Amino acid sequence: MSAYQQVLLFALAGLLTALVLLGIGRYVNARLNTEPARRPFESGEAPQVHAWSRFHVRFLNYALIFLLFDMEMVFMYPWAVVFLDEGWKAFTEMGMFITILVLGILYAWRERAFDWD
Amino acid sequence: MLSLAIFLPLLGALLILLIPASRVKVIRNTANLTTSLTLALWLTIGLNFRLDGGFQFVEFLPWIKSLGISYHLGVDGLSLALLLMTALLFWSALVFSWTQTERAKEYFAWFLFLESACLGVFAALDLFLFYIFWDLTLVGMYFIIAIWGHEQARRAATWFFIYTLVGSLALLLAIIGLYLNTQPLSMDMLEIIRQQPLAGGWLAQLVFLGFFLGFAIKLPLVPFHTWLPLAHTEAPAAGSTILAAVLLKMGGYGFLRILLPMLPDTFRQYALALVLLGVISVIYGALAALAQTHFKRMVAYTSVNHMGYVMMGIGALGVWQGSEAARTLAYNGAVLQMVSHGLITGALFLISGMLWTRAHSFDMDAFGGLGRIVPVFTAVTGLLAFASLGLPGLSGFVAEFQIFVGTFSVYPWAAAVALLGIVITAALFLRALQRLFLGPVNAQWTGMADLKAHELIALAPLLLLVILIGILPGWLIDLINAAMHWKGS
Amino acid sequence: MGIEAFLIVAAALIGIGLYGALSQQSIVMVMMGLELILNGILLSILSFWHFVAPYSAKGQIFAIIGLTLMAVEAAMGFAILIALYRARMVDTVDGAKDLRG
Amino acid sequence: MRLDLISPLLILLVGAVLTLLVGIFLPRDKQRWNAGLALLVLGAAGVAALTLRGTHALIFDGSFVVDEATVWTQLMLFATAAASILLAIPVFRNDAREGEFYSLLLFTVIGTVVLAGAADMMEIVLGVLLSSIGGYVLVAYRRSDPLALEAVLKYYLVGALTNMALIFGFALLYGLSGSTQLGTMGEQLAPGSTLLLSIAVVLVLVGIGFKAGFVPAHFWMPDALQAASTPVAALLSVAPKLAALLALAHVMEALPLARIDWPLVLAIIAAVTMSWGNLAAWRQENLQRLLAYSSISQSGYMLLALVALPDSSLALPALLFYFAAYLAANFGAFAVVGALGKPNICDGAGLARRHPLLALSMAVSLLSLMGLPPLAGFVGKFLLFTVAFEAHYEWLAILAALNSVLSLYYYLRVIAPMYLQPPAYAGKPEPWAVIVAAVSALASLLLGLGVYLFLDFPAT
Amino acid sequence: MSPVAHASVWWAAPAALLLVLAGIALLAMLDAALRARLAGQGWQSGILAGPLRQAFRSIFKEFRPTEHPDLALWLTAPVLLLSAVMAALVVMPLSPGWIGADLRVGIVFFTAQFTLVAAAVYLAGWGPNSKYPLIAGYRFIGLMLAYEMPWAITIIAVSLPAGSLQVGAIVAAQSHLWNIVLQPLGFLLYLICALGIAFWGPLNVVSSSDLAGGVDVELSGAPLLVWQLGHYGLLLAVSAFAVPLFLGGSAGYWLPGPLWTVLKTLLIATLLLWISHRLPRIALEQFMKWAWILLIPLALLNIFLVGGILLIWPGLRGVAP
Repeated sequence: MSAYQQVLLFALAGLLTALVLLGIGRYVNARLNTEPARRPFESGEAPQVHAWSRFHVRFLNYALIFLLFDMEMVFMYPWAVVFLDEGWKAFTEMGMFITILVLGILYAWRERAFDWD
Repeated sequence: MLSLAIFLPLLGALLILLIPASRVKVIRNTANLTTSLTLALWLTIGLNFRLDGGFQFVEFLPWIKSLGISYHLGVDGLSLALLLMTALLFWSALVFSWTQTERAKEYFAWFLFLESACLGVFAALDLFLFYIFWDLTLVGMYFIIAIWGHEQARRAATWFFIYTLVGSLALLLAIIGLYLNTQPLSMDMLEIIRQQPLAGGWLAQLVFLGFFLGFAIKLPLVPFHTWLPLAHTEAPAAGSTILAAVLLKMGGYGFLRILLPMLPDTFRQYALALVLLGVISVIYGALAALAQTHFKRMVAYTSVNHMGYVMMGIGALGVWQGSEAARTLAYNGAVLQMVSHGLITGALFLISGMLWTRAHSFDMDAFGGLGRIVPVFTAVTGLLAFASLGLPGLSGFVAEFQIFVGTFSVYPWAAAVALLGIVITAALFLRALQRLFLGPVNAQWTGMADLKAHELIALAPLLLLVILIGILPGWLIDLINAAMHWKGS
Repeated sequence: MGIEAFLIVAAALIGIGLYGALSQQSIVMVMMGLELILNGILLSILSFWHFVAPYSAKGQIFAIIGLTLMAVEAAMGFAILIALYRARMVDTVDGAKDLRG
Repeated sequence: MRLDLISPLLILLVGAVLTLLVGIFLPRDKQRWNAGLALLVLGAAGVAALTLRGTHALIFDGSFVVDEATVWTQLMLFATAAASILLAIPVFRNDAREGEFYSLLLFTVIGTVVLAGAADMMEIVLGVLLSSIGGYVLVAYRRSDPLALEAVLKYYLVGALTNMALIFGFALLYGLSGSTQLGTMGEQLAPGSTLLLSIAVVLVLVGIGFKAGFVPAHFWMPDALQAASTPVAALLSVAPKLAALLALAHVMEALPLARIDWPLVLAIIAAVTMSWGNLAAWRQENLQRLLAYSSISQSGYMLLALVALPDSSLALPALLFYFAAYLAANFGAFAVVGALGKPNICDGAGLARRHPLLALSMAVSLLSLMGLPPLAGFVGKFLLFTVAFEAHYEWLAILAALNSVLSLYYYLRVIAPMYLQPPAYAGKPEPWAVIVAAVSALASLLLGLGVYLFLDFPAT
Repeated sequence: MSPVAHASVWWAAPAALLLVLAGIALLAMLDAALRARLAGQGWQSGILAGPLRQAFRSIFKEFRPTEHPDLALWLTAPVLLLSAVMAALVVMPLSPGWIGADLRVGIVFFTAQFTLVAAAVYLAGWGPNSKYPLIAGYRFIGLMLAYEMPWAITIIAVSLPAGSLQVGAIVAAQSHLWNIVLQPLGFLLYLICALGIAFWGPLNVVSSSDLAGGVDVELSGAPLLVWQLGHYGLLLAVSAFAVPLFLGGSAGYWLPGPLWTVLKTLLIATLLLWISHRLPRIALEQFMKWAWILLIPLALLNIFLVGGILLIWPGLRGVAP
């Protein structure tokens, strides 16, 4: 059994538990399908537009910045592994990298990218 | 010396650019002074030219060493004859433009720019340099036609530029094709003639084709002539003059200076075709001129006719048959015809300009009986018409006669057919003279003024030379003969 | 498992992504298609690394760079989308067609 | 690790960050100092690049080349950036984001420098990415301009798709060879599978073609260049092109000729590109759009040098010289366009009367683009034709010549009204634009005459 | 490189599952107890049994779908959440050797599972085609974006002394100095971010009352039960993982290693639950903003502090210099 098969087993354990519970629930209960119960919360206010078509542009702002900084982590993982071997050189390199990124945060902050408009 | 003589007009142009546009008089005087000085300079060069010396006044400066490109100038008899004619024609054209006021500053500047370019073409001994000057003439001429031309000037100018650019680029490709086969790499004309890099093979054919296209469009030879009537008709008088007298000669000069000596074997293969095209040009040009009622367009078509003779002569020379004497005759005739055509047709276009300034019309049917109103004008036009149709005693005759004799020994039929061209030309000129000057007086023109002083001054040297060459051609033929390079050293 | 299995998955991802990128109207969906393509490419790079040249880490670095490319490009797409949406209230490719010729 | 070999890059990087910082903290009314700062940075980087002349090195694990060609290209890229900064000063004066513009421009230039020196696939991908990202933002710098936004959307979509093609092509090459370093890649290329190799090469060509603006990835160029502000359009029509073509040269040189006849592929692309660009330019009225198409066709000409790369030692110098000629001519033209304020052809009417210098600059620049002697463009084309002949691609040279004729037509459509028609333009051109125009035109002239200075350096 | 250690027995996963379920139950009781205590109620026997009773009741309640839901995706959400939690815990050692799989990229794997959590929450918001859950889903994405980064950077800082991403190595590197001593700031950041990542307490934007219950509002019956299992499971996971990262893993006197791990986990979990109940909820946007401009720079500062310290005093490294 390889390590990743073990990973798979763990995930399967969670999955099966959830499915079994759902299955029991389904088995012991008839599904309620009558009209009032199907109404979303706050019944009386039937949705005019399908909720999925909503465009939440505000969140994209964060998504955008996140994407960029997420990449910084991608580079940090390998860096962390070799950090002790490379010593100050690695420290400086990552320092430069991070400095530029922090400036990016600074810029975004000044541009009010984090304010909820 | 040569550099100065070539770039003096350019200096004049730059000087003019510094003068405020409102000072028309100063500008005009500066321009005329420049052309006069240039002419004087070239005359000095001519007087110091030794008839036995090959290329003289040579200037050589390495330019792009790794590519074998140099700044190489020099004159022999062939180029000197054309250079002198060029300097003279520009002088005349600017004297004629004495009264030019519309955008005078740019006008004179462009003309001087053009003069430098034209002089450079005839004096360059490096293909790269040659090509640079060659293309610069296009720019100058484009602006001259486009800005100061008649109604359809812009179309004519664009058409002229694009058409002749096709020729230029063919020329450029041919130059590159030829040049890449030199060993060591060289753009130097004399060096290439010595090396004879392309003795045969398909590339030689291609290169020949390129050169031919470039020169034939410029000359122009009949299937490639269609840019010419429009450009000549729409250009201002001085522009037409330069176009006909100088720019067309660049084509003939190219044949003699480059194509013939650099690719003699390939040239021989195609010589018959060239003669044929020459004959077709002669006949076609004459017939087309005959059909015109527009004076300027008529003169333009006679240019096609006259340059056809040149091509015929060069073709007969390049076929490399017949006696030495006959070849010399054909060669002399061709060059002489170029000079003579420059003088005669240049003058005729100036005349057309004078007609335009007086009547604002080129339609020959609208005139009549002008002989009684403007006698001097009539006399001058008559003289030029006779010179153009080849009347003995005038320069046209000497040139055409030599071409005929030279061609006859190789292709008698060609000479015979081309004679027909002379007949038609005679007919059309006589008819033109009759329409313009004879017949009942058209009352509309009774107030027309005769030639003014500056117009006479502009025309006088041209007329004198036409007569002089007609009577005493010897000195010019000697000069032309000093160029021995067509023999392919 | 041989390299073929990985490459087949990669090819499938690229194919689906290409279809998505070329067939969708919504810009977000187009970008998703592009991301799928890049995922396929990354998978192929990594399988090349593992099966062809495991002796050097270049394949891994290449993949990381590809990943970065994906992120930066997606961020750029979002930025353009936001700007476009704010200026025009449009979020489909066909909505933008003023520049012609 | 020799940091001095990438000192221009480091200077630029530090400078760009510094410019951003200053842009953040400088008060609004003093933000134009940033332009000066950016120019200083470029100057310093240029000096640093000059000291590298004559070196020949492959650094950072074989991923970055420093040789004559890259150093010259770097210098040209810096000149490009400096010229567009000069053009941008009046355009972005008092813009809400004036200070950052210059920083962004510097970042874009860094991308092109990386691309120009790339000797490794990853480096190329990075360079393409970095310069594109900057380019996108620069095109739509005025976020309220819907046209610019639309243009940037197209630019982005084409860019994203072609970047995928590029990285996929490189992935295939990596799979075939097991190396991302170009030189090693060529040596280790697995035998057989010519089809796969061809697909990879085509994909890479599409990817780099996006930056260089040749068919089939040229679609973004007319839109982006029309909608962008003039300095940005000028920058984008020059800098990425030079860098991408040099990168392409590096890639192609690494591919063994015995396996794939890449000069033929490039020749076909060159033929299509120049004809397409020239024909499409014929009917344009908007000057920036016209120049964009002209820029596309110029890419086609430049490819001639790449076609001749295996057969002619002159090919690389020819390419570099053409870069310089193109740079001067294009900036001359764009500067005039900028001075007129993003005009159509008709807006230039009669310019020769109002501003002879501007009209002359335009004429000189366009005629240089067309290849008229004695301007730099002519010498450039002469060299290109020569190397094409040397590589026995005569047909391509002939086609290029015919294309020059085609291009003359639409260049005349721009020049002629300036000289022939009554004046239409009554504004007062920005002095910076006039200076850039005049200097560029002068450069076009002097480069042509002083060509021997350039051809001195040994072919790399 | 050291070979990847892993439990090669088939019953490791079921055993872990049982342990996790027990832990979840424990946490639920703890939660109920704390809530009752802070609400001023006295100890009652019902409090501890409450969660169990509720769970039992949930299963016998019918599932009440909404109008036009994306049922498949909606029901995927709780399932995904629970299996992501389980998958994340595969790299969690009870004591050296007692680990599902000690992957070489252990901490990367662990943090990567939280992308699935984000997906699960978003699906839960998306599925019912209802306003409040959808908003809650979006909110969580925003929160996740803001908190995952400082969290991950903090975790990366933890791997610095070990020079490895392997959890086993990280634990081993703390044999003479726990990371909580070496990087207290990191520990603090970890806890704060963990609350956000597991959406508990003040950072619970997912099932918060200002959205009428958020994603929970439309869930009912067995799916709700699974969802809540997952939610507690998240808390368990982040608490448990703090142990190998900061608290020296199973290290401790007298008691056997696994027991130490359990005790430390419960300690952290109690701390987190206590914080959850004590701190008031603040507006989401404030949290996000401060995460960006305070937590991330702090996390970066932390990593450089740790790096600098390790370079200056090589003796503090977990591995031989």
